Amino acid sequence: MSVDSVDAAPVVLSARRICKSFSGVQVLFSVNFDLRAGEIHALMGENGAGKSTLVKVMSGFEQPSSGEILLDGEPVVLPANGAAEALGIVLIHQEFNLAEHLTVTESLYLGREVTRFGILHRKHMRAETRKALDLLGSHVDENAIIGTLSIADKQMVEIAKAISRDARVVIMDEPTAVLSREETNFLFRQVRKLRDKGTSFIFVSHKLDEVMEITDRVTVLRDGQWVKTAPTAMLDGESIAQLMVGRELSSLYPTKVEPNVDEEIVLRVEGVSTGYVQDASFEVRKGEIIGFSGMIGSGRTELMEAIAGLRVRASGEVVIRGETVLSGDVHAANRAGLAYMTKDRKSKGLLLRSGMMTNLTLQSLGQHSLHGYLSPSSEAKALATARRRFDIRVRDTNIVAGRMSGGNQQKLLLAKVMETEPEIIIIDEPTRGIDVGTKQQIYHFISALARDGRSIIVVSSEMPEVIGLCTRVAVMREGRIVGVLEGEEISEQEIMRYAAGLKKKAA
Amino acid sequence: QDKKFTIGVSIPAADHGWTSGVVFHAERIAKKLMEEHPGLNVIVKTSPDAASQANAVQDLDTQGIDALVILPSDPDPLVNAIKEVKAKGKYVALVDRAPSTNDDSVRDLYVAGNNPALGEVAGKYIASQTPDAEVVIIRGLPIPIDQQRQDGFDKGIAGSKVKVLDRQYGNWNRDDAFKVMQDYLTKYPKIDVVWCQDDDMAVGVLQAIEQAKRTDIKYVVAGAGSKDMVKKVMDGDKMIPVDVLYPPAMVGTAMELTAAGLYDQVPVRGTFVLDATLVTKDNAKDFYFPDSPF
Amino acid sequence: MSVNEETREIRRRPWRDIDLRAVAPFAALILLLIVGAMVNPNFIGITNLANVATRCAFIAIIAVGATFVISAGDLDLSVGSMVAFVASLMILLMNSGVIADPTLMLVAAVLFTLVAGALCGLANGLITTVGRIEPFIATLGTMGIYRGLTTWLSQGGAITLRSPDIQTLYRPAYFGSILGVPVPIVVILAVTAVAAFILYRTRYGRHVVAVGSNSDVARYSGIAVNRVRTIAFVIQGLCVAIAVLLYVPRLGSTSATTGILWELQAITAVVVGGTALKGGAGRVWGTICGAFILELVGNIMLLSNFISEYLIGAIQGAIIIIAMLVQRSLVRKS
Amino acid sequence: MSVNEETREIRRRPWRDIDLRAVAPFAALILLLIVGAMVNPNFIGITNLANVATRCAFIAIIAVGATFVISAGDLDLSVGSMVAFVASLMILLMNSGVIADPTLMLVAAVLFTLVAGALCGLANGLITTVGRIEPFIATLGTMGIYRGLTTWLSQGGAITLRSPDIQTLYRPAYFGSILGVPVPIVVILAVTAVAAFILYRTRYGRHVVAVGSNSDVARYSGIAVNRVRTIAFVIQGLCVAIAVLLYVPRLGSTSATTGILWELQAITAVVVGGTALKGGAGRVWGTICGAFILELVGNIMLLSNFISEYLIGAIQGAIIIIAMLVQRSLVRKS
Ligand SMILES: Nc1ncnc2c1ncn2[C@@H]1O[C@H](COP(=O)(O)OP(=O)(O)OP(=O)(O)O)[C@@H](O)[C@H]1O
Ligand SMILES: Nc1ncnc2c1ncn2[C@@H]1O[C@H](COP(=O)(O)OP(=O)(O)OP(=O)(O)O)[C@@H](O)[C@H]1O
Ligand SMILES: [Mg+2]
Ligand SMILES: [Mg+2]
Repeated sequence: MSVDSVDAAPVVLSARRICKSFSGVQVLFSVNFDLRAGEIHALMGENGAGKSTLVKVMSGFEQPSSGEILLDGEPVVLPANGAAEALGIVLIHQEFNLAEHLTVTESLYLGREVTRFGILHRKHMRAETRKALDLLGSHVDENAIIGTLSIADKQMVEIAKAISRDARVVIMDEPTAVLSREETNFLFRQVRKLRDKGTSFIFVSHKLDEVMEITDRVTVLRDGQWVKTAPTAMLDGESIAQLMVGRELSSLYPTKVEPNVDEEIVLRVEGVSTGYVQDASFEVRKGEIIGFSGMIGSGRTELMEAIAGLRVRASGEVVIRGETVLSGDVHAANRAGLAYMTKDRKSKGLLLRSGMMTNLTLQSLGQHSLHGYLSPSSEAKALATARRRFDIRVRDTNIVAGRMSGGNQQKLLLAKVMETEPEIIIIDEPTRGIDVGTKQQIYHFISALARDGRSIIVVSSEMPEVIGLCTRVAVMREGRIVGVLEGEEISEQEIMRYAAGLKKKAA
Repeated sequence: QDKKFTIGVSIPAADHGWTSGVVFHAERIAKKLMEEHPGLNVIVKTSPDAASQANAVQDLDTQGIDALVILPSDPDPLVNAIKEVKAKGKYVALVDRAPSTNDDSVRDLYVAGNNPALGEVAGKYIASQTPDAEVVIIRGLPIPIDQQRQDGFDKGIAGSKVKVLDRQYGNWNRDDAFKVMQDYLTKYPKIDVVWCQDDDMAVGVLQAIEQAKRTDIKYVVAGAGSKDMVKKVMDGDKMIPVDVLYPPAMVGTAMELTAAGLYDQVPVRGTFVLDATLVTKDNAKDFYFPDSPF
Repeated sequence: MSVNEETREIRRRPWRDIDLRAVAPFAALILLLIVGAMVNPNFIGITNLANVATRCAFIAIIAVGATFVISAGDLDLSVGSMVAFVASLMILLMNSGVIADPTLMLVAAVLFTLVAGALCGLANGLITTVGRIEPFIATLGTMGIYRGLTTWLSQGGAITLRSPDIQTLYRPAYFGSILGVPVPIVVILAVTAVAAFILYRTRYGRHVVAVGSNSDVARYSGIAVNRVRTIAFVIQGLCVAIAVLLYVPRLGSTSATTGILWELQAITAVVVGGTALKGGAGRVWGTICGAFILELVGNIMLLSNFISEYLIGAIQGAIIIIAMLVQRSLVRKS
Repeated sequence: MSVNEETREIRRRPWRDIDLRAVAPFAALILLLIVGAMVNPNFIGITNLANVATRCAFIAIIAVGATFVISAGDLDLSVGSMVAFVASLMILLMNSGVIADPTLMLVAAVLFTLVAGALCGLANGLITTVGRIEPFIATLGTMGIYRGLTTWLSQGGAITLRSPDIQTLYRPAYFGSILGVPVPIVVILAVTAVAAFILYRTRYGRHVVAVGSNSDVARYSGIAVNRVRTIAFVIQGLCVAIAVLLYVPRLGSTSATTGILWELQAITAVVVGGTALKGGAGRVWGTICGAFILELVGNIMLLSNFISEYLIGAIQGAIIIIAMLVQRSLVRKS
């Protein structure tokens, strides 16, 4: 199976003929995987290909149905109680694995608290936590309660937790899905440093550029089967994409269509302030796709939630299609035709213990009911349509949302918001954790919506996405809109300059 | 008459008919005494259980009482609390329920309701009216006074051929008594007499019998002397031929004796045992108080 | 890949899972029926089972309401005292004689009771949601309030329905039967069917479950979380009112002790019926099964001849634990 | 980018939140003290306040244990009947006279009580964790069992400590004082201090909170979830035993009605003290503050002479709700 075995470092962790089924549904088919000492090994594949499942098996969070895991060539059994961690294998979960009530420090040290004479050495743990966070360039307070953090910050905590464990093998399942380029750079710096000291990494990601940039080898899975393992240098983005999807990808982004200058203004935001966001004003025209860029914690989410009525405004006005909506009134915003898609799908987006249908129609039950009485057949039809439209792939139609693969959850969430048929759609991180193939589909879908006369606000940490999709881009920094770029101005360097505060322009 | 005294009265909360009668009479006599003696202040406090009654006694003490009248919800656990008050030289009148050590170290006056007699009178009546009756019993709550009544009953029927089929707890509660009676009716094809020890429970018992349309039950003996049951006796109801008196008004008696002791300087001491009178059609009107809540 | 083929194969599995969990309380029920039959031959008689079913009506109907509240992630401890309070109000109204005609009076009293129950529920809901107080504390507070008001209304004693006309008119509401089925059983079934319809087939029912399983997700989905929770409390209040409508004709009187600890029994029925206390899932039919189980356990105890009356409570507790263990092992084996 | 500047600014935020939330119960307490002082001048006397503090000992100590159980995401409804059961066992042992020397007997009885409490807690823990039964049901079952066994031990009556020697010897454990401070208050403070230490300063305490917050995360972090939960129940049992050690010398006797509804009071104290019933956060000091608040409300009722006896329950309920609203508005304003 292995393509190259020349001058290879010894294999640390390997999976041998791993099969995995969930209540009778097989999701991994005799997969082999080798991780060498001091390498960064990318694991790629479409949504639902089985990447997360494979890394969970390799870190003891799931037990394989058959096959074995070898550590330094010796078979090991890894029960799901931290045994893998004791052996130096840590996993950064795609869906966070943090207890909401604990503080950052407590989370970092959970299960391996440092004590002195049986008493928690809190000062020491706090200091170490601070150090770990600083290394990643994260400003997260080490005393903050996890529940109060934004998901980007939670991701940073997960990463800090894993990296601070002096592990031999660090497995990262889409760690950068919610990080901006800046944070990603910090992370990569750390990863390289550790790799040079001999730590091995498995890196699961849908971001091809990142894979090309940092990994040494790539393994591709398709539909639960091993497809190819090759040195990254021998591949390029396109060939990886092709391996994953099994077909050639045409251009990722659709052609931009700029709305007419005299097109109706459907959303007017004037001087909106919340606790953190200050005096934000902008307008959106019918059929326009506008992007919002900025660093983690620049206040984009907070602003959008204030617009959508999910958060009370301290001041300012929001006019949706001519209708002024009150602060904190979700219904008014919804009725006026505005919908907001959260990026925090786990705690704000989906009912993890409910099935696809319940989730899909939750926001739009009115369409499936007569005088409040639900019509299951209408719901089923909607689900069938949505699954086709958003390519939601599950092997088990009755699966609860929490057990779907990350990308498919994201698609379900997008489908759920689209079910309400909004005129104005705010999408926070539209393609978080979505594979290239589907990404392309979603971009074309958004573009089609805009051509249809809908307006879309795309909040994204992925700059190429904003650049490729939007005709206007607003950049936020420390709670303010510091600049709005149009047409030719939209470029990575320009956005960075605003985001970092090197440049400022009145909106 | 301008001497200022404060009497503290601690009684159980109105958690069933009989105790509500106690509260009613305590309040009534308190008002009456305060009218009779302008300098007198009577504070009535109710408590749901022994532990909080111990607290209530302490709180009354804090308010500076000269005498304590107490009807303990459960006597033994309250002995210590009562002794604390007594040790400060306050006058203590104990009503109804006696602790295992019931002497001058605990109280000055004891107005006793006669729990064993309540059972015994009922037992004797049943033994005399229906000497070979098969009886089912509905008990109250598992506390000592209930046990005393049971023992009294057994003494009352001793030597007769009265047979006790079953005894179960009805918690002095109508709804529970209804259930227990329903199940008795299912369990025993023939029941002659029901002794349910308390008038509240008799309400449920009668409904259960009526619902089952059973005619084998000759009559029900309850106890306490609530106005509803006394009325039935007075009206000659076949199912309730008698009632055994256990008057909640005894707390008022104790309060009056206590006030008399404070004002007339007559040392009222010792034990007053009230009879467990059998209320029959003939004497029922003497025990009928239509405006009592009980 | 052949998605369809897979789909078909899979569809059966989770159904088995779900079914077993919903069926488990009924399995425990059957087990109890067998035990009961062994204990006393009278047990499986129609009369006895009808008696048990009839008298579990109060708890069952209240528990149906509690299923809503618990599914929405809340808790209502005030239901027992609410029964006492609403029943007292109802009897006082009927005793007041404001309407001379007994039938009209009864109709007015029934309507009044429903309104009173709904208002009590509304109060609970508003204190919990608008006041943002943990439902446990909020309803513990109103439990004290309703019970206290009842004690005050009754001056510690009983409140008894006086008019014999109304009494005769009203009696069949508990003691009567429709096509041979006692009225309370009919009412239980009707209430449960309506509740199941609301919970499983209406928009509101979906919202209840969504709010109970994750109120943030519900909020982000545009659901008026506080309204959904408040309405659940109102439904609970209505269920209490219906229970009162059956309770009053039974003994024709209430006192400050009416309904003591019924809240605990109602919650137990809900949990035994398979609804999790953490919210997010409601099983209405399981709930009435749970109420029936609780009543049966007491019934078996009383009908058995070999248990000391002192130990009944202990055995009852043990049986509940064993019944739950049986349920668990059933679900686990699936 | 000025990362540091931002950091400093943010860092203060969550701290302010936490503090106010922890302080809120104490604010409610102060409010009550003011109300009490207005109701009756005797109220703020040292004697009265010491009395109140002393007698809240039982509930406070039990509630400290409940804080562990609730933080770990469980619930224990059996504590009230556990008090009755363990106290009965203790008195029966002392009455049995197996050891002639009263001092030795007392020491043996104290040790025996602690062991008995721990075992009762262990039983609860094992049924809940190993049996995988909802703690609500599991402990409702054991509640019935402990209460039933007590009724059986007492044969429906009371169990009273007989030996006067032991009684005199033991009396100071409740009525005595150390450096002028009543023993029960010293015990409350000691128990709370130890509990706070365990919860906040030891690894086990961390694990309790982690398990209550998200048991999956805890399990994946190598924490033996079931063990942590079971130990929390054992701690609860030990706290009950300590409460019994104070209870027996005070009343010298128990019956089947001892400790009825204490579980509700203990849980209320915990919640009033700021611990959420959903688990994941424990506030031990808040808990004893909560217990003190509950006892104070009762005390104020008793000392105020203008409230009808019948309305006490209602006013008590209303005060609890108002106290919580005050807390809430305080936290929200922050
Ligand atoms: N606990 C589970 N129970 C049932 N099915 C599961 C479970 N976990 C994963 N699956 C299924 O296994 C398949 C593979 O999922 P996995 O999460 O490994 O995909 P992935 O490659 O990580 O996808 P993504 O890129 O979207 O994260 C999916 O069909 C998913 O629904
Ligand atoms: N300097 C600061 N002072 C106070 N709060 C801050 C500061 N920086 C960030 N925050 C907090 O961070 C949040 C901003 O995050 P928000 O999610 O709105 O930003 P974002 O641009 O969407 O970034 P992310 O990618 O993290 O979602 C606000 O809720 C705010 O409370
Ligand atoms: Mg994945
Ligand atoms: Mg954001």
